[in-house]
Amino acid sequence: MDPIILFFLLGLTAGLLRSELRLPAAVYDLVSMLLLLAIGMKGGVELAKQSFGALLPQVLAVMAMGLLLPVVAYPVLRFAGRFKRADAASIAAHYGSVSVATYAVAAAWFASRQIEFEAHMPLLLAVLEIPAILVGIVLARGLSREIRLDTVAHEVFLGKGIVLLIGGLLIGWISGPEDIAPLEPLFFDLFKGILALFLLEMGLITAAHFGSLKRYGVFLVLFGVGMPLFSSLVGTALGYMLGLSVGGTAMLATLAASASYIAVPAAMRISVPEANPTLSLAASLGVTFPFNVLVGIPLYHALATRAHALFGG
Amino acid sequence: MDPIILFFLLGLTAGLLRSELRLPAAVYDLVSMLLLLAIGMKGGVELAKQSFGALLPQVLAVMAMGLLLPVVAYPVLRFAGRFKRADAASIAAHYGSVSVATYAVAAAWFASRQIEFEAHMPLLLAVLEIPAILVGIVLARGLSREIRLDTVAHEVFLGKGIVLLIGGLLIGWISGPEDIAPLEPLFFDLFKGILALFLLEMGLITAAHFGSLKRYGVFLVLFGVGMPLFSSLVGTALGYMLGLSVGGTAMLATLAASASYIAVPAAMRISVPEANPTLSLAASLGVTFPFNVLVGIPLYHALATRAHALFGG
Amino acid sequence: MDPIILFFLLGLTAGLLRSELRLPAAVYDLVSMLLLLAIGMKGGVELAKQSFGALLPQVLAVMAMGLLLPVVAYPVLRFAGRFKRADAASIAAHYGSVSVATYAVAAAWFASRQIEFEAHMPLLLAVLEIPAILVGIVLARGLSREIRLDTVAHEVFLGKGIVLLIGGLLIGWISGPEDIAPLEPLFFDLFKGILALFLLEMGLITAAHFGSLKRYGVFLVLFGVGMPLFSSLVGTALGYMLGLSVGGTAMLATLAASASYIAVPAAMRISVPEANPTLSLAASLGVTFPFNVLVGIPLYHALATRAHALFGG
Amino acid sequence: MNSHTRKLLTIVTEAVLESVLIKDIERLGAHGYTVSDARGKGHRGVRSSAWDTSSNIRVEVLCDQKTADAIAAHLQAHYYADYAMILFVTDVAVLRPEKF
Amino acid sequence: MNSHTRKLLTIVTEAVLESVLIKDIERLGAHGYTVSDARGKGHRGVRSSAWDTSSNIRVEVLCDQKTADAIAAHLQAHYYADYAMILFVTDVAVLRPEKF
Amino acid sequence: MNSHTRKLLTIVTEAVLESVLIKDIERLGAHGYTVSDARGKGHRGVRSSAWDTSSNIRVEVLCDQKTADAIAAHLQAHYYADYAMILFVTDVAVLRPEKF
Ligand SMILES: Nc1ncnc2c1ncn2[C@@H]1O[C@H](COP(=O)(O)O)[C@@H](O)[C@H]1O
Ligand SMILES: Nc1ncnc2c1ncn2[C@@H]1O[C@H](COP(=O)(O)O)[C@@H](O)[C@H]1O
Ligand SMILES: Nc1ncnc2c1ncn2[C@@H]1O[C@H](COP(=O)(O)O)[C@@H](O)[C@H]1O
Ligand code: NA
Ligand code: NA
Ligand code: NA
Repeated sequence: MDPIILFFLLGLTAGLLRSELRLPAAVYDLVSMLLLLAIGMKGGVELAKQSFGALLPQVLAVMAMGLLLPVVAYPVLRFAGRFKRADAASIAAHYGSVSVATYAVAAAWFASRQIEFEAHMPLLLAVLEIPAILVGIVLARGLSREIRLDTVAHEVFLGKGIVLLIGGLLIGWISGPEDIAPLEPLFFDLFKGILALFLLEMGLITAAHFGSLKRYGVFLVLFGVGMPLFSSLVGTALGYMLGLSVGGTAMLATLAASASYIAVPAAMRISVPEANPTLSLAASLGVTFPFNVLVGIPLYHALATRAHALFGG
Repeated sequence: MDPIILFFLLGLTAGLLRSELRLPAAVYDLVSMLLLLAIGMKGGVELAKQSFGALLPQVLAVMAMGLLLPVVAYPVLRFAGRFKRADAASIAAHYGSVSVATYAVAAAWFASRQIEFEAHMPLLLAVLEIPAILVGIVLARGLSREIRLDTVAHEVFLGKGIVLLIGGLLIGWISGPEDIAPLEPLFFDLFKGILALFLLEMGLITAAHFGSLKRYGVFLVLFGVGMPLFSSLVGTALGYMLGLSVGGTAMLATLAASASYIAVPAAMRISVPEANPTLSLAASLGVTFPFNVLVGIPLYHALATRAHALFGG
Repeated sequence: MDPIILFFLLGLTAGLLRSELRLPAAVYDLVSMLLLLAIGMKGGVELAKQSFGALLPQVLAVMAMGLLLPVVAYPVLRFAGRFKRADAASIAAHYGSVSVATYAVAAAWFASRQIEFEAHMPLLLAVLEIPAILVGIVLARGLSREIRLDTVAHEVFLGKGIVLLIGGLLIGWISGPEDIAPLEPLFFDLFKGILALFLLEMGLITAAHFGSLKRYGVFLVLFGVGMPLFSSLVGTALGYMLGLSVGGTAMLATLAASASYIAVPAAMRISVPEANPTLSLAASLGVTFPFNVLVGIPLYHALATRAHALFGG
Repeated sequence: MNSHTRKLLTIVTEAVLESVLIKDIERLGAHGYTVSDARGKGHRGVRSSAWDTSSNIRVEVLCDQKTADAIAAHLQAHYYADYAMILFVTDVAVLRPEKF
Repeated sequence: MNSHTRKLLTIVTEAVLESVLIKDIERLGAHGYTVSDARGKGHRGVRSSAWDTSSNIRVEVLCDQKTADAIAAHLQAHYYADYAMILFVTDVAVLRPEKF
Repeated sequence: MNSHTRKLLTIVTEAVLESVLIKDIERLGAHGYTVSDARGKGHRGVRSSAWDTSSNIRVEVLCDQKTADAIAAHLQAHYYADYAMILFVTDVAVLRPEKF
């Protein structure tokens, strides 16, 4: 099994056993900054080789997916799950957006199996972060004027995650491979080790959210597994239609299946405060993240392979 | 002289000169986490190659040593040193356990001299951390019921150090060399640099404990030098009897001679609160750690070489 | 453009847009510690190859420059700028001292262009940090007795920056190239990546000081650009007279042109408290640092090239 | 020491509120504030400082009775329902009353 | 602001006690607590926050008189002898007395 | 709880002052102090804890009236003019008056 997964399990176990083990907040920040910048730069370097025009259709299609998924999730949560409007909207937003950690784990999983995927995926990752947030707010508030758009926009576009991811993309794009080379020892060579540390902390955090799961019961667990499965189908279909490679399709499916636990919670807390944050985090961190990391990624890859085999690609 | 020792001396000097230099707590945590995980993983990767059964006798013998050493130290402290029962017990526990930093310095010292030692030493390191703590508690409390075993066990087995060391061992053991490879840039290539940072902070901390030494006088200094010398003899003898290589014998002697300053102090503070923590830390950090790092390690290696030469090995 | 400059611009933009992006204090400390140690060690390793005697004249000449520059800056600030005596003295001290970040950026810029410069530059960097501070204090206080020399000396010689820089120099000098090798992965291979992180934070800090610029108006901006230009001429002349290479001359010009924002502010705050720290930081961080990094360094190199071409060298 | 009494308003709440809260506090007439990081537990459960959305801040505002009341009322109206937040007021003596 | 007075119990002690202390505090009837990191000096010498066994925490408990007394008595009985610890109580005004 | 009142002197000021301030406080008769990191805003503008020269500390001194007055007077005389600093005093109840 990939050692980074073992790091996640180590953190999970330590957390469940109530060990004092904990990554200091500053270290967690450093580690996530390095991941975001590295992912962005890797993608940016590749973008340098492509024409932005060619990517536009993909960007728009993926954006549309980001708008669609929460709209699908919402009624399920509201009526099947009997959640309050704000809670349903907030959870839906989490699942319409993406998890950078899940992307990183998938990238590592693909790399260790020499599975190629389109190099501009980090761009799609960045693109997917935001639309779902706006949908979530509208679902909770309606299209009323009272939405403090300025605060929302600030939260969304200037949040740490987006700034570092986009910033990394631009830096990689402007610099190109040669100039980036001297930064590789820190950002690329250490990548997997840093990801391991990050997953150790993710395990600890996940353990902390298992508790709240008990309280919110079985529906949340079912949703936390069912929604990513559904989303991965959408992602696979879209990836296929966009003519992505098998790896690219699998990665898009993974992005679709992943649920946010940084950008969206922060934005929702400000824009839809009446939504209970422990609900959405219990689902995305307590169920969906471990499911995707332990089971989902290989599954989505199999799915993509099957799709390309069936319809020929 | 090895630069990592110079880092220790730099920290020591800066500390004694009351410089503002200080590693932020978060950085100290990160650095020690990386060391513990790296040592564990290195050992685990090697364990993968061996049968656990073959190691069991060594594990048990070393555990016995961990139980014995504090029992020897206690009367010396209690009667020759005239320490209160709790203090004698607590200091004894520190010297029965081990110092990971001392192990790391020894490993670096051996490596730079191409001295081979058994690859499963990190396992023995982990094994040695705990028994002395239990002995210390019993020495202080007797075998009374009032010992809150649950708290003690939690403190001991789920303390940060043990979890990371054992966790690293398991991760290395399960993954094996190939899978660990991508993590090497962070955990193995940077190891010595990170150890240097750690020793810089150790120097600062040591300096802070010199002060209390004055107060507790000469006996503590004598004990802080005499005890490791005695323990190293026990370690050498045991290593020889267990059929370890010269390097392995020297490393076991070093482990025996090293005194804990993380796991044990934390556990004693909770389990034997009436023991004065500054006493034990003054001895283990103010005397024994610098002695081992500056003088002890080469000495113990010479000792092991001599032993193997004398009795043939 | 060099990616590290892009990191600076990313930080600057994020800061001006009021993004939440921020390096945790502990991470900033770690990053700056690594830079100081690495610069020191790199220089120390080279010093090992040279006789200290040969360097003495250079050290003294550079020290003299560090004493001269603030004396030149003071009257300009006091009379042309109409600053209070304490403020003029404090700002002058900032510009007589040096900025390690500027040195690091220049070193990277030179390296990427295969421009050689004398390897003992870090020594001159260390030498330049201090004299200006003493001059600044005297300019503000006169040679009165009331100066708490002990506190000042402590602030100046035991400040974090100096201890790490000198410490690194000594460690590199004592160890020499072979022994340092195992530390290279952390201190040298990661150097540029770590510098990138540092510049990201520098951008954020610079943005924070733009605000105060508005308040203190145009003179500060003019001084923040004019003073480094003048200092670079002095540095170039001195470099040429000391027989430094073109690269060395350019580097000395850069050192002369750079303004301190760590050692001096801290020392001034204690020794010349009535000086307003936002004034001097607005100039050195808000104007001079970005100017040197974006425009100055290439300019100073052109200057040095021209000088050597004109007078032959 | 001839001192004057003022109110020290202490708020413990979610870290995500920091920027919004500070805007409110200044708008309501406070001349300053002090913020430090904290963790804790209350009716909304454990909030450990490791993880940003679940970490707390401790905000102190030294001000006169009127401002303290205004801020307290505002917070009660806008944040109590949806955020982990507590608030308490202490009488303190200060040297420069005009400053607060 | 129609407020009610409660007690704010502040404890400064060794970081190693955090988990134990919190258990005690809740068992003795407090509805919550706030913890922040600190360093300092007292009869047991300097405690600088860099190093875990020598770092301090600052614990605040907002509660009624009875609970405050109970906690204070408990801490005095169980920890004063062996641990670096101080404790002081302040009268504070709160808006929702039922909460504490 | 048979308690005694003492003064809690709280100082929020620039981090660079920490070592100097502590020397003064002890010289003026305090038996201890507690320091924690903080950020904030006042008449001298925003002080965010990220950056050392612009970060704040929060110092608490538990002592008797006389010491509190002495420290307050000393700080006002030596630091108010040049440093970002506020200071306030609270009445608190302690168990071991002899300790402070
Ligand atoms: N009784 C209390 N004493 C001290 N701090 C409290 C208390 N209740 C709540 N808090 C703090 O206020 C935060 C929010 O409280 P709550 O809204 O009750 O969840 C908690 O996370 C604690 O840090
Ligand atoms: N007089 C005091 N004022 C403020 N804090 C104090 C005082 N005495 C002790 N402390 C704090 O309480 C901790 C434990 O105190 P002690 O038990 O006296 O060592 C110290 O490390 C300080 O942080
Ligand atoms: N009214 C206030 N309430 C709470 N804290 C304050 C207040 N005024 C100032 N401070 C704190 O004291 C520090 C110095 O204040 P000043 O000297 O006014 O700049 C600020 O950075 C704040 O942290
Ligand atoms: Na998704
Ligand atoms: Na030992
Ligand atoms: Na200069």
